[in-house]
Amino acid sequence: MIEMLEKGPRLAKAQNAEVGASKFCPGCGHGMILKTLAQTIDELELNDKAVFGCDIGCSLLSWNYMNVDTVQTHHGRTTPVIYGVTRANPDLVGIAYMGDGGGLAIGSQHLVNAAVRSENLLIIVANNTNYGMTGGQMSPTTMPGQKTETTPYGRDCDVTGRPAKGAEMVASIADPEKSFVARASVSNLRKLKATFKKALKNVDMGGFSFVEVLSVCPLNWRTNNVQTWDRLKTMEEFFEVKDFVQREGLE
Amino acid sequence: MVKKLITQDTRMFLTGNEVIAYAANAAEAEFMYGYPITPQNEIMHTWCKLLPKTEAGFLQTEDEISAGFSTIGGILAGKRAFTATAGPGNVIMQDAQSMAEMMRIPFVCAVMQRGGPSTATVIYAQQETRLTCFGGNGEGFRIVYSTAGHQDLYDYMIKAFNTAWKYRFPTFMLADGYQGKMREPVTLYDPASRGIKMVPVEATLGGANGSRPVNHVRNTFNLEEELMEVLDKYQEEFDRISPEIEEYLEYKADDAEVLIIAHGIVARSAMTAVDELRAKGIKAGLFRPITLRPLAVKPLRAAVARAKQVLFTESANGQLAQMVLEKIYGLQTPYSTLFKMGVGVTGDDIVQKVESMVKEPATV
Amino acid sequence: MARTRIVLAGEGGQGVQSIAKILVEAGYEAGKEILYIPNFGVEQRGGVSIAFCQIADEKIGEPRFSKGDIVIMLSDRAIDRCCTYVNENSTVIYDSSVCSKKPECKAKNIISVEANKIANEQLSARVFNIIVLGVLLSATNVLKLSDIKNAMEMALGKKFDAKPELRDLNYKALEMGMGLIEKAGV
Amino acid sequence: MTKTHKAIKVENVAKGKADWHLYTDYCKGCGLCIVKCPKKCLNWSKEVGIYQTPAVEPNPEECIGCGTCELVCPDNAIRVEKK
Repeated sequence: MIEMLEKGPRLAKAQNAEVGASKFCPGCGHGMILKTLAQTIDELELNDKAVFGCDIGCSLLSWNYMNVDTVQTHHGRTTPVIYGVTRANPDLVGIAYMGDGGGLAIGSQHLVNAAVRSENLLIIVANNTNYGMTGGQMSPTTMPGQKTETTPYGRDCDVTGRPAKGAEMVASIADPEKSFVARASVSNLRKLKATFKKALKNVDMGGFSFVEVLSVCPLNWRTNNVQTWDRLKTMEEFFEVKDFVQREGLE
Repeated sequence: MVKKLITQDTRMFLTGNEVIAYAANAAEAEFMYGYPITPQNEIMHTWCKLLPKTEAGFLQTEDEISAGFSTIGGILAGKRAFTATAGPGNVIMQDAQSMAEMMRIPFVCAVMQRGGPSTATVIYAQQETRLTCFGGNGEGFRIVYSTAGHQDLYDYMIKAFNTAWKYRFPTFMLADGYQGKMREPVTLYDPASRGIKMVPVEATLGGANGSRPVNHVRNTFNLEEELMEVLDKYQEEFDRISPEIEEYLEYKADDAEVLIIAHGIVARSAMTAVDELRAKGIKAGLFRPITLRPLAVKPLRAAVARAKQVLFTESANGQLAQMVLEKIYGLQTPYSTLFKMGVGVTGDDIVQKVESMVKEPATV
Repeated sequence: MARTRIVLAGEGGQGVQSIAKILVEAGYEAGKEILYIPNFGVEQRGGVSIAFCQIADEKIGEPRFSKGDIVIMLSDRAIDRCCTYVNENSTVIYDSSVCSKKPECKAKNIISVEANKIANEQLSARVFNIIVLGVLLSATNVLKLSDIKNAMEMALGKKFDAKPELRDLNYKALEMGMGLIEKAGV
Repeated sequence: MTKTHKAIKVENVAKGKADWHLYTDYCKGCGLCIVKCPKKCLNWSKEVGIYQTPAVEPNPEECIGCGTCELVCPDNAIRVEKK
């Protein structure tokens, strides 16, 4: 039975209460990641300092998700926009939010160089192993054998290479004295929050943070609720969930 | 707040790239984002060398894509930021420039044209005219000043910042490799001494601390009509402000029988040619559009209508000519062309061409 | 309107742009209008290096010109590249101790100097370009020796202070260069 | 006027220690919560969410009010209020 309640959904202060339901598909991992991010911003009281940038791809649907200053950029270009912001105003806490395509394909040169220069921002790559917005094509992280619109018979690694491991790559080039690099998963949002906390604290300390979040895409995966979580488990076996680089003094 | 280097009129003997760095400082620019590409490198070199005195900021990015986008970031964070590029760098920076168009970001960029297409030469051309005016996936909501030497570089670089921040359309200073690399005397000045006040800048992202509602800056639209509504407004605004922005220069064009139409440094060669032709008894004159976007259409049409013949000359294959021909549609004045793709046009070239036009008038 | 157009061409590394810079700096300090375009190709070093200089009493229009009043060629490749800047009003000067051929172009006059040989035999190979600067100073005849010396001081003063004998060497090279043209009677 | 929200309200779950709410204008019917529920006590509801697909509701007898469903919901549709 439907009732009318005065009390609404429990939203973080850093979530935009004006927009109602998000623009994401049912079961989309972006919702889980972003609400966790918003809760972390609240808990660290970074609401006035945070500047959020989103990419093209499904992440762009978050252009009014957050209740913090936001800029929606081009595919792969969120990283340079946000380090442009924090270079100009180092007091801000910059967050560049993108998918695996934006982070590891079209924007990979920005990711690599931001990591090497220890740019002062948090880069979040939501890894759902495909290009969601454009209709489910192969991405750099598509799993071996995974069917996508451009690998309809399954990803053949002999032809397309092996899936890119973003966190490992960034960990290998990031300055251990200035960086926090981790891979987390939407399967455990409490842990994800703890990861975001370290990442944002590190940015607030002037460092560079990179968090790859294993995420889900039930629509393009064509999975039901049970299969979605199962698929994520397989991903976690392939992409190791852990903190790769953690500067000293960061808790 | 940056420290200004030029507090009183100072005559210096500089390369154009150096002039641009000094001009940006005079305009109180606080941050430059850039990526090396010839022939604009010395803008960055000079800017960096001056940093201890100016206390401004600089970031060398990983490519022109990031130079463009990080410039946008800097501007949104409330800094008077700028960038510079050339050639293939200008091509890939269109990504950021079209975002600046859509988001109405006061993006200032100096373009030092080189030969194209592709890598071509690192020397000189006017082949980025169309790209700079209309690049990106849109309508060219941009303001473009075409300069013809070092005093122009100084004057218009300062002006570009104010135009950009006043009207919030990306603003370009279109110069070239010759202007960047050549040395000639120039008078640097404090803009305030010329009555120029810099338009104040403000932050779109960050720093509000609850003093205003949060900003959600976007360039994505869901519906066709939603987009058109925005673009119609932009176009209406662009048309409305155009008369305030349009600039041109006429040189002995009043009674000119042969009107030369040229922009940038080629217009300077045309001035040399006009003097030589007049000395030989040929009534030549020059119309030089200074703003290429928007074009000063009314005076342009009037000058063309007065002349018996028109000569378009460019270090490109008619990129300006195309833009002008569209605007002078309906006029009957015949024209001829002298196009040298990616190569400098000398006074002699123009003199010879005009002499041949006098002997054998254009029929097109 | 007095305007002198100079084309100075040689091999990259011969010091062509260095002396062009001294020349235009001297002109600027002497209150002349100046326009100088270094030829800059893709390579930072090597290849033919050309300096286009203009010295005038009034504002200069065209940045690039078709024909030079003085065209100096310091290598075979420079000869090949630069005859295009020569017409019947040009004075062509080439270094016959470097070039293996004579420029074949229609000029007002074609003069050979042996700056390289003189540098090697009488001074030092390093001041070859300064001898050429002396040649240029005499040939153009629009700037004073003192203007050039001041500009040299600006460009090389630190080196001179460290090694004072270099100053004398360079001045001597400059004057010998000037003498070469006086002998040719341009 | 105070804004009100359409909701499925299940009172006194977890032996009366909590109230369970689902906001139907937020629920997209993905069912991810059903799998994550430690007691496996969430079921498809007769009520529909924003996309006219079934929402979910708990069996009040089995629900322990742990809040896992609220935590995992990508769209903030669930609110478990401990009393």
